[in-house]
Amino acid sequence: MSSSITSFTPVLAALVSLVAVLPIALLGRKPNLREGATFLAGIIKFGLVLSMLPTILAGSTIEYTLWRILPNIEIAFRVDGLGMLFGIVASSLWIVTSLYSIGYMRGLKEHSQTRFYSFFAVSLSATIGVAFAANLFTLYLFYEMLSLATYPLVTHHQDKEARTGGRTYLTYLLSTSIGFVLPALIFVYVKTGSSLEFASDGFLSGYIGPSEGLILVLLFTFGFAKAGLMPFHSWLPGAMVAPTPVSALLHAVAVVKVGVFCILRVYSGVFGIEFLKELDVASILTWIAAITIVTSSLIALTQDNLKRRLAFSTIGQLSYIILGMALLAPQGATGSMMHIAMHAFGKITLFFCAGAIFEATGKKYISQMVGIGKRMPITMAAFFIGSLSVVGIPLAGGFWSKFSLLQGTAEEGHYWMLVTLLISSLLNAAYFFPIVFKAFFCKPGESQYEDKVEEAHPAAVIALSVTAIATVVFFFIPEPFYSLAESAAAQFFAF
Amino acid sequence: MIWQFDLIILVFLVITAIISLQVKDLLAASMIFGVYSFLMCLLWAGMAAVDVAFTEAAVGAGVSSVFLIATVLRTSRRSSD
Amino acid sequence: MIEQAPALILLFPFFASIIVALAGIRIQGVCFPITVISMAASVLSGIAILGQVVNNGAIRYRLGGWEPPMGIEFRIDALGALVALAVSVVGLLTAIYSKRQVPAETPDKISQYYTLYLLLMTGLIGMVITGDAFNLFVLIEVSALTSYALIAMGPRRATLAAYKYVIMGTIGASFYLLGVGYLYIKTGSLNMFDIHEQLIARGIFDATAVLVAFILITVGVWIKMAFFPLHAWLPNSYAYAPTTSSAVLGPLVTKVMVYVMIRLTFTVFGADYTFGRLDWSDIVVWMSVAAILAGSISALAQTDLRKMLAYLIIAEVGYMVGGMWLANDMGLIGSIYHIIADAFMTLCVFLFAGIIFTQTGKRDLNALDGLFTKMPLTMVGFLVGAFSLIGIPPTAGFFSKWYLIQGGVASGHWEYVIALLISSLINAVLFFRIIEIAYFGIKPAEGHGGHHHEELSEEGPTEASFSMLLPLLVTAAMLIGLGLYNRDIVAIISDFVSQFNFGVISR
Amino acid sequence: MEFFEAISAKFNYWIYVIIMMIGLYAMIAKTNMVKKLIGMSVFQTAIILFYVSIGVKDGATIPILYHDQVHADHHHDDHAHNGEHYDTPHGTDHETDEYGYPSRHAPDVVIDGDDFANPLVHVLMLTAIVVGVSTLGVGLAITQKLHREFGTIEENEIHDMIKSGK
Amino acid sequence: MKSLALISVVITGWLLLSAVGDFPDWGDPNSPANSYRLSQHFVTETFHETAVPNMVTAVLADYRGYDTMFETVVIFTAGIAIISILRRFTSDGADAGTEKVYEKRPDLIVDTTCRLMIPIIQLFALYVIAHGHHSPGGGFQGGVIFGASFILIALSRDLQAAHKWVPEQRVLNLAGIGILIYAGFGLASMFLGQNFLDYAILHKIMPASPIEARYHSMLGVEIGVAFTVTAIMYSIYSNLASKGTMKEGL
Repeated sequence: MSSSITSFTPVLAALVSLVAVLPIALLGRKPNLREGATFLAGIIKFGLVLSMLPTILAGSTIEYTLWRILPNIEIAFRVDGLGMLFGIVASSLWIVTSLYSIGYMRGLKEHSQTRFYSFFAVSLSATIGVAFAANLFTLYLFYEMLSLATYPLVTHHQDKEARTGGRTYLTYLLSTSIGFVLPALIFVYVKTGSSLEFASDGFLSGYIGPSEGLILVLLFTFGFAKAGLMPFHSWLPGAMVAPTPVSALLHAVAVVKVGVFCILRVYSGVFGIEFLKELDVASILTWIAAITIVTSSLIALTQDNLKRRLAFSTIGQLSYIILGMALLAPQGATGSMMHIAMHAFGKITLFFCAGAIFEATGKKYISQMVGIGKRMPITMAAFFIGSLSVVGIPLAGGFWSKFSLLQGTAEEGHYWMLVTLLISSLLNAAYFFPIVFKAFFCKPGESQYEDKVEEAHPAAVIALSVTAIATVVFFFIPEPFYSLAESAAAQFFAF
Repeated sequence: MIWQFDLIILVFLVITAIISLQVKDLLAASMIFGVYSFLMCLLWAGMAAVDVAFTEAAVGAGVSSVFLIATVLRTSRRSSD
Repeated sequence: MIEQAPALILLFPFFASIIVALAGIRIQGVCFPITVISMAASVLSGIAILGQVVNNGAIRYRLGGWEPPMGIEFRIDALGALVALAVSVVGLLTAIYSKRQVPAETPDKISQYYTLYLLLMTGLIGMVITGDAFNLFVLIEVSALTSYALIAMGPRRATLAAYKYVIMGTIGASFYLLGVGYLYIKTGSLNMFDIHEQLIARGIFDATAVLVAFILITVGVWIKMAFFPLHAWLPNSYAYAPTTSSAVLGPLVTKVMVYVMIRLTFTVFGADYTFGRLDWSDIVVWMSVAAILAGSISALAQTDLRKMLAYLIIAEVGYMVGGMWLANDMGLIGSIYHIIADAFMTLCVFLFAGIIFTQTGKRDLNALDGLFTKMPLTMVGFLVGAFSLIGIPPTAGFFSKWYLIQGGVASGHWEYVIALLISSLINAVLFFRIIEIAYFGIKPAEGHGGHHHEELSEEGPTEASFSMLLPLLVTAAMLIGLGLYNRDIVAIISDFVSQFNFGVISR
Repeated sequence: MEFFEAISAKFNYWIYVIIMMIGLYAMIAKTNMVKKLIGMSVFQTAIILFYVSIGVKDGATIPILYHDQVHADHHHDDHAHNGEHYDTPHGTDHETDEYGYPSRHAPDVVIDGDDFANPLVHVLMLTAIVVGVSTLGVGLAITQKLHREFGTIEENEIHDMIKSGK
Repeated sequence: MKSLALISVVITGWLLLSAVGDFPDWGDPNSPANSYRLSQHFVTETFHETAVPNMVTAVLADYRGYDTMFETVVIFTAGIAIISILRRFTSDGADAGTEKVYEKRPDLIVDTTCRLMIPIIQLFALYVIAHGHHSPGGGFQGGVIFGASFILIALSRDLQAAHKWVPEQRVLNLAGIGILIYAGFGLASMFLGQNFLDYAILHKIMPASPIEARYHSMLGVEIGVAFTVTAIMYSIYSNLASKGTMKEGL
């Protein structure tokens, strides 16, 4: 077992943005200072996370116990490969997103931006808290915190549509977390009497029988509805009423990835791969994931609203991750963990582009975007790169994650899954490339855009180009993520 | 103490209780309730509970009836049941 | 003076009530300060008692110097000390809260109001600390009479509700009295602990009379605590009473009756009898499930804020009864912890309802239109209370649910667990409906990003006065504190619970 | 006849139940508020009857010591009438408490426990009677207030008024 | 409603009756209630421990004095409760026509009889209060009778006439003072270092032995009770009789 270091850093990393809420709220009247506070917090956060990276790469973990809240249950933090990977993705993307959201919010002159930035910071704290949670209880704590903190962001516009979206959002997330996760959590606690501390090979085996185990797996898998597994997926398209930065960071990266992250954590840390193999749940889970993948991709094809199409694509991509883990094979696990990062960068680029288009032209629908590429070349180029990454075509980071996923299916001999992945990749291509094609190559007549349309607010453009470039960069040097994922996977399968 | 007397008083108690709850005129009901209380205090005196009997005579048969009558005269005398 | 604390916690409000009754009529200004000071003193002695109990075990205080069972005694153990302290703290907070409310709602009866208020406190605290079964009845009547009056001082519908309450409450108290009589005729004793010893010594656990006594006492107490089929008196009483009255009755009366149920069940009859011989826990837990669901669902149907909260109380009573009857230590710990947690949760939301009613003059949920920007502090306090009722960490409500569900899982009563989860989901719906109205206003701002509530924020209600805000915020803070430090409280509770080894009960 | 004896041994327990049920029925079923309250009083007096019946002893008298008994062999007769100071007979060696006062008053008086009815239940019932009359008074006051506000003391009529929104 | 009542009555009745067979015979001296040391102690030891021949008084005012204090509090509560529910200090036109002069001409016979009766009644009430240690009676009974005498005044003449004797303010003071007397004894014993209501210690401030201190303190307590009961009984009546206006009696 790897050595563990006690340090306060993870707590700081989680709490810094929570603390940042204070200045953000106080500086509400002076936008520049307010955004400055946001940036500062983001950079500090990212710095703290990075500062822990070498230790993790060296194969050891960082731990800190904050508070013993219940008899033998603590609020504790532990950083390991998986958490680190997710932490880096979330915290780095927060900075970019704040940049973007400055452009977006100011470009659209949104109301009550202070509230927006405050809750944004809170949700980031919750995200990092989930990433660094050392036991199931802490995980649940921050998971709930995230659900509540994102609600005001989803209902930001306060119009009828936004409220409906917000209600759906809360209904799905709270009912699943309180209805499924909490009882499962307490059941585990009662059965094991342990401190719910994540162990690299699980702590559940030996305490419960196969039937209970199966039920628990399903409870956890569907309970973390942020992962968007069907049939608990429809909150995500509903949540697209949120301002685009929210959709971009939270509903392409933070929130949804928190969902899959929790599922990976529970599989590896609570059940343990070994026990899952005993329970023989691989087939069930993979099939659930596969169905979700195909269905969502098909639905995505039919969507004309760009953000909704992206949302459904996200649902599919999330199921890639779960599928990769459900293979219970090192390669698959590595792939799925890498996919967390790679898909994040790709998808956030796409969302940025969608937002930029909306900001510049006020258009939401794909059918209205014919010929827009001539007017907003940078945006659409970035869009193209992003879609490359999501589809998994070389020259974009997404290729590597998808590649290792395919490897995993092949090794484990799940050929149906292999086929599924390929089909869905085709579908992805089918619902992304027409947009780009229409945007650039259209007959002179049918372009809907005359000269006055310009690129979006520079801040937004910079942000989306940064992520696009990052996507390309990760194709050539996937090293940090790959090694992190591999070390994490090595821990899971260290038996 | 002689249980025959007790039995007779108890029977009367039951009768007065039923009447005071059945009669439509609330004033009459209050009066009969006073009778009920008084029988009750007789019974208790017979059971060697003189203090209780004394109190019941003063409170139950006396003051409670006055309260009831005051209320009846201040509100309405007829009762639908 | 410290050894007199058990009497003082009761005597401070008691003497204060008399003084208020005598002096308050002439100088109405003295009522409020006397009330607050006496309640504060009572809180202090409550803390002293708790300290004594935690350090050196249960306190026995002989009134009149007669040794039990001849005389009446206070027997205060960990459970009693905790609940007594909670009661006095709630009393103090509500007293502070009443500063503006009472002159506003009952202008010509201020001194009477405070007299009754303090007598209610006396009765409730006395119920918690007394060790004598008949004395408990007397104190139940003291608190009952005061509650009738406090409710009947309200508008006409409150008066009608108070009449219902008089009838139901008398039936309940009389049943309890009968039950005590049945115990007395079999054991010849009135002291709770002595009754238990007599039951064992005479070996009459199988007697029909004892069984009937148990049923009578339980049903009587259930009526007083508005357990589901017997709850008819509660909703209107608490919904239409003056706001201060409902703010003190809602949190305390039902909870103290739950305490009485636990006290009688475990001290007088004993866990072995209740869960071993009778083994009705399945039935009662099912009843509590019905109570939880009925309370939550009828709360869902209300548009009147305080009525909704009143129905939530019924659901919460279901929690506690069910938790106690789960017949395992976790369930008992959960329901005892929930007594304290729920007292403060309910206080929080009722204070909020009172503030809203005073500031806006409306009863229904529309009164909350866009209040977040107008009364931010109030809404923050309310948010904590709401989260606690929903059961969101780290508020106290989450941890009481945690222990209760733990008990339900351990005893295999899944129906109870599911009912708890459903009711917390229903609470979530209820309170997020309120939050949405309060945050965004009733009518959705059409179009993209309406500046809806900024515009409203000029006119309309303003933040409540300090004397009303302070209790609300303190309560909210206490909810979080209770949550974070629940381990210590549960440690105290376990002192009480550990004396019944549920493991060996033959079920 | 022994059946009748068996009944007569417990008959007033039977009858108290009957009376109590009459009261309970009235409390629930009657719609007139004063009737309900009368039923309540009947109900409570029935409970008191039950308690008093517990304390009865065959061949026992009222729980008050009468003179000759108090002063069976007590020197100062006159002191008993007006409750002046009792001091112990001089010259007798009765045990005393820490203040040097006699720890038992008139130790020569011997009282047999079975000669007197059980005083405890009487005490309890004094309290119960007072509680009963207090509850009755409050109930009547509420009834008058309702009559002032609704003009009737029939519960069902009041409910109709509220339904019809008056 | 009726059917519901019937069902509950039948169930409760059956429940209660089912236990009757389990009771000891009526009047059985050896029943647990009568033979247990509690009641035995009260019968045999009361006189020795408190010097009060009337066991009921002794148990009421001393052994279970805490109960009795709250019994008095119950009465007091009822009085305050009724005032707070019913009393109307502002005379709105709720009961119109009562704005006239209330001094109605008293009926000669009734008036004379009451004039004769009332002093006797009050004298008897005082006797009952004071002699409660030796004969049936005590604070409650005496207080109720005393209150009844005022009620009789109000009935025979008019509420106003009675008010001349006992105005509302004075009534309430009396009630409060009564409880203060009772609790004062308890508090005094507390200040002297004993528990609440432990009268024995009062011998330090009384020219009496501890036992006699109990005896005399009980007398004082009974007087306190009598104050409260007298006042509250009259107050309840005057509120109920005038529907809270305190103007015209019955």
